[in-house]
Amino acid sequence: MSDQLYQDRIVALAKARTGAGKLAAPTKSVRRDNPLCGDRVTIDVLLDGQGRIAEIAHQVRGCLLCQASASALAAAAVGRDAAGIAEMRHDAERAIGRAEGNAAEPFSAFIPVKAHKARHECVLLPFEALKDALS
Amino acid sequence: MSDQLYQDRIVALAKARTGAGKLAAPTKSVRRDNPLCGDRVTIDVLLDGQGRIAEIAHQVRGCLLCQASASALAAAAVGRDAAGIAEMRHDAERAIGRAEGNAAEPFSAFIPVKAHKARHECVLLPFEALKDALS
Amino acid sequence: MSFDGAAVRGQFPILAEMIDGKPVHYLDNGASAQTPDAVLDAVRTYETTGRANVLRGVHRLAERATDAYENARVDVAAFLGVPPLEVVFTGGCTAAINLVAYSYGSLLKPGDRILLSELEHHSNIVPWQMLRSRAGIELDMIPVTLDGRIDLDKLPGLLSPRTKLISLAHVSNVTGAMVDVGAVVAAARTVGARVMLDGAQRAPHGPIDLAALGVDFYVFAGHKSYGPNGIGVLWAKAELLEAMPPFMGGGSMIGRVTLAETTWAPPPRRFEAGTPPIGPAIGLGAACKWMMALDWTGAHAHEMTMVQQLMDGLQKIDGTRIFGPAGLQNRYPVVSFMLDGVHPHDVAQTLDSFGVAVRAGHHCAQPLMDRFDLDGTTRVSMAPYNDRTDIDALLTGVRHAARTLR
Amino acid sequence: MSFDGAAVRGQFPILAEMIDGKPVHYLDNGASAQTPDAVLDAVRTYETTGRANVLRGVHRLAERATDAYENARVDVAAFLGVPPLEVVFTGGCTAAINLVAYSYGSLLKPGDRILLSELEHHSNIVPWQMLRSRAGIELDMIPVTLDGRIDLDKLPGLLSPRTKLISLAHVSNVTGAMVDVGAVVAAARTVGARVMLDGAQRAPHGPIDLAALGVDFYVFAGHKSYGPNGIGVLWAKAELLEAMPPFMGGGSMIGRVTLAETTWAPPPRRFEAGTPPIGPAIGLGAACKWMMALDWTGAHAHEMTMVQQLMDGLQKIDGTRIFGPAGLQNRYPVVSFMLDGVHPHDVAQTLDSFGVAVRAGHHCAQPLMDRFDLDGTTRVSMAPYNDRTDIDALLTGVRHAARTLR
Ligand SMILES: Cc1ncc(COP(=O)(O)O)c(C=O)c1O
Ligand SMILES: Cc1ncc(COP(=O)(O)O)c(C=O)c1O
Repeated sequence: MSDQLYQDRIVALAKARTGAGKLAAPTKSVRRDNPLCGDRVTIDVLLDGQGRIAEIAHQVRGCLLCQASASALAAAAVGRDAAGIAEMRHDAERAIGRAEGNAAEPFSAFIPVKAHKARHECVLLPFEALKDALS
Repeated sequence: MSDQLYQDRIVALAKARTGAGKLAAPTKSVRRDNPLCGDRVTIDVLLDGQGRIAEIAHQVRGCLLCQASASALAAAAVGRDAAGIAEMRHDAERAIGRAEGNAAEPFSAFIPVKAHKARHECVLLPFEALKDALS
Repeated sequence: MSFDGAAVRGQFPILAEMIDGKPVHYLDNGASAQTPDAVLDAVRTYETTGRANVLRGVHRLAERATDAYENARVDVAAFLGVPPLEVVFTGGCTAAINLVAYSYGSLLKPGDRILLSELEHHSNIVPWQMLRSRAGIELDMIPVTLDGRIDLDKLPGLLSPRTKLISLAHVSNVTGAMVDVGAVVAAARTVGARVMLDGAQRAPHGPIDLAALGVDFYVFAGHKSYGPNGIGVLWAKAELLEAMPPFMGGGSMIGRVTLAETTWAPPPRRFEAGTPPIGPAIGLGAACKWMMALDWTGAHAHEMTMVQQLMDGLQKIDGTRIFGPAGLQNRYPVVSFMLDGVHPHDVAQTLDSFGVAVRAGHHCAQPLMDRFDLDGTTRVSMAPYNDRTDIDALLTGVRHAARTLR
Repeated sequence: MSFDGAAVRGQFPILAEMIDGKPVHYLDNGASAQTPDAVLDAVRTYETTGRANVLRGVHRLAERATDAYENARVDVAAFLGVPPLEVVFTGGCTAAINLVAYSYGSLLKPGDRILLSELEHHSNIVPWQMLRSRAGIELDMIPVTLDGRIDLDKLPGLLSPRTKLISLAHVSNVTGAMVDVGAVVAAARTVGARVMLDGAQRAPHGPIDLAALGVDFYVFAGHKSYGPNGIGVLWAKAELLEAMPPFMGGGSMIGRVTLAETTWAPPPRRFEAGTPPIGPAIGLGAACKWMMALDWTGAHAHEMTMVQQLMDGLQKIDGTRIFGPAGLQNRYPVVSFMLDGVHPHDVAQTLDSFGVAVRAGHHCAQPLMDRFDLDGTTRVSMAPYNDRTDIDALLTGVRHAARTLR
């Protein structure tokens, strides 16, 4: 057994379910599917006048990595605009080895995913949905 | 060099060109192609009242084996009906190993073709055309 | 012949490999099976002692290649119990279904109907949807029972005089259920419909007697049946092949080509445009021969013992549900399950860390997943070379996932 | 890098084999080339250490297989000088052309025109004839010069605003002539037509810079380029692939499948329905890498020296005629000839008895044979592993045929 992937921090992020649910009156709600694995993420956002995220919620029908990523995203997204979210995504990409440099918190939790290319999209799917919601 | 295939008898049959040419007023003229190799045979026959071959001629655009076979056929066909030609074909098939038994003259000349499956059709093509001409 | 699991296993070099320092418990056979020495050797012999193009050459290598290729057709035909000239080599199982959808499909008229089931693999759905767009045919779908079988009780009500073809998975790649072919053929006869079976998941479990089954088309994949990739088989009755126009155009499938028009070669060449997958076909021929030499009574009993062991083991783990037949009748060793609170991908990934290879997800059967509102399943698919240690390793991994991931 | 013919030869195990007690002088490379250890090893490594289905699995073998498959795409892309995502794996060169004829062809309107040439291989004629029957497009044919080149002087007169596609052999499989791609692309631009090259006979002779050529589609075959059977390549510009509907339906090429409708995956997956030819693709990737490591300046010079030796030798035999360019410019080492009074099949069969493998016949180019009223030709097609002893053996055999068969 070399159970490298599901380390405590990822499992904890997923179980925290930060931001899980729906918003009552979202500015935008976007669903994104990963056709290969079937994961589905819906992200609701409420934006302020400057295009910054005031509230965020997500519904994930997907794996633990996708849930953990959505949780991490929700925990760190409030107050950010599209550029700020792009920066966060960059951190997630660093964690999984798709970009150079060190990943900041909380995305460093995803470093164990680096070795599992087939799972990279699971981490990135919530970001895809949020990007659509902000554009 | 193991030049088994082109033995003197086959070459002689081909060069004899027995029956090469056209009939002035054939009862039937049939062309047959082998699409794989491009060989083409046209057989003209003049039939008597009993469906027996009175005269026969062939034009072959094809290889030496096909020419030799057409020559052999023409040399032995006169006086035969469809059943008689089927018997001759059986001899040719015996020679190339497609049927059991010993091939009669002149078709025993084709025994060296037995080992060359890709060339069997070359020997049989004139028979195909003649069969059509008699049906 | 008697079945000796260890001896079978010894013929598959990959099963002796260490993957990251561990032997592999390969239980993803439904996706791709492993390949025995007999197949590897047959392909290598072709590549190193007889490689050439087929059909058109007079030199010795071309003769050897042509013989080997046509002998492979004979071996596949023997495996299916049909005449060799009814066997068409294609690029895969999906390519074979597309061939039928394009070629046989072009003979259908707008308003004609094709009957599928809700448990079909995408490869037996999408080609027909594309035909629907091209040609205005209609699709009907036989529902699936709660235990993952095609619900043949619903079949009569779905048949119409316009139903021209019923195309069904012989064995489901999700639930392992085998369809009752006799019932399908009998129902089809009442309206004159043709029957096609997608044998992708059946062929890896031994010879098939197509004459006895009474179907019209059969397809299967080389790589799932211990052969190479890049090869599949379409079988159809001679009279059907005879009536069908070509699918792809190119070398070898023609009679005579002129700029104005072209005539077609007789089947099977008509459907094998261009240089065929010679090496892969030779490998598949060897795989069929290999399968024919196995004691399938013993192998099947062995497979079903593993299925039972797996189902028993899963039932002891809290929150597991099996999607598929509960019993061992009319099923093959493909078992799907869910572990409540843990996503199938996380189950499969955890299993990988125990050296166990399974598949998780929708298994290219999204309509089935939608129908039962499933996020996917974890699928265990077995072959004769698997044994109880593979199932034990799997159960250990599932228990670990149940303990740590929820 | 410098070219060492003997070293190259040593990498091809079949060339060391005795065929009926004799080494083989393999000069039928245009039909199928031989395959080096590098390719055999790459496929065997996949089959014995990383065999699994691609794209859909999370276990290690599936990751290995997916990596190997996608790396093969990268290697093929490097060989063609294009981005990997523009490379589509198909079942063969013929399958690649059919993909374009079905998919891109479905975007054409009745009355649109496609321009081919009289020297095309059947695989670049018949798919378009079939499209003509399906969709009412028209075909035009560029004539061929007496020395076996596409007569580009006639090109402008054959173009019309309705010409949507010009599809030509990059190198003729009968005469070895290379088309002037620059002239074709320039002419195509005047009417906004797309250009497709059939690279089946060009790809075996080294890397290609497609960006520099400025064409829109390119296809070639694995087995003629030292790779396995059952694999071919379609390259097309991303924007074209993006605009094209799928050809075959099945697993992996979909976005989401519901019973009502289905969405498509982005290219290249959209065009790779079902399990792709994984092993063959990996082999072709290795073949492309192998080709990229060769000194092609040296190899091409070596090939052209053999062409010259062959042409000189044939000219000394009474009654031989070469069909194709007399010089060495803009040609590749494919040489067709006729021996007056001896049918090409008899020449080839005689050569076989001297251990020399060549092809004879129409070479799947019946319209070209009809145009010049030929019964066929004897074709000598060379690869870098051939050498002067192969040509000498061939010339000895031709002299024997000339002496004994007429
Ligand atoms: C010029 C040309 N185009 C297309 C093809 C077809 O290739 P394949 O038969 O490998 O599909 C060939 C080879 O036969 C060829 O020489
Ligand atoms: C039931 C079924 N049908 C069709 C297919 C398609 O086979 P392939 O992907 O080999 O073309 C598969 C396998 O993926 C399958 O399981």
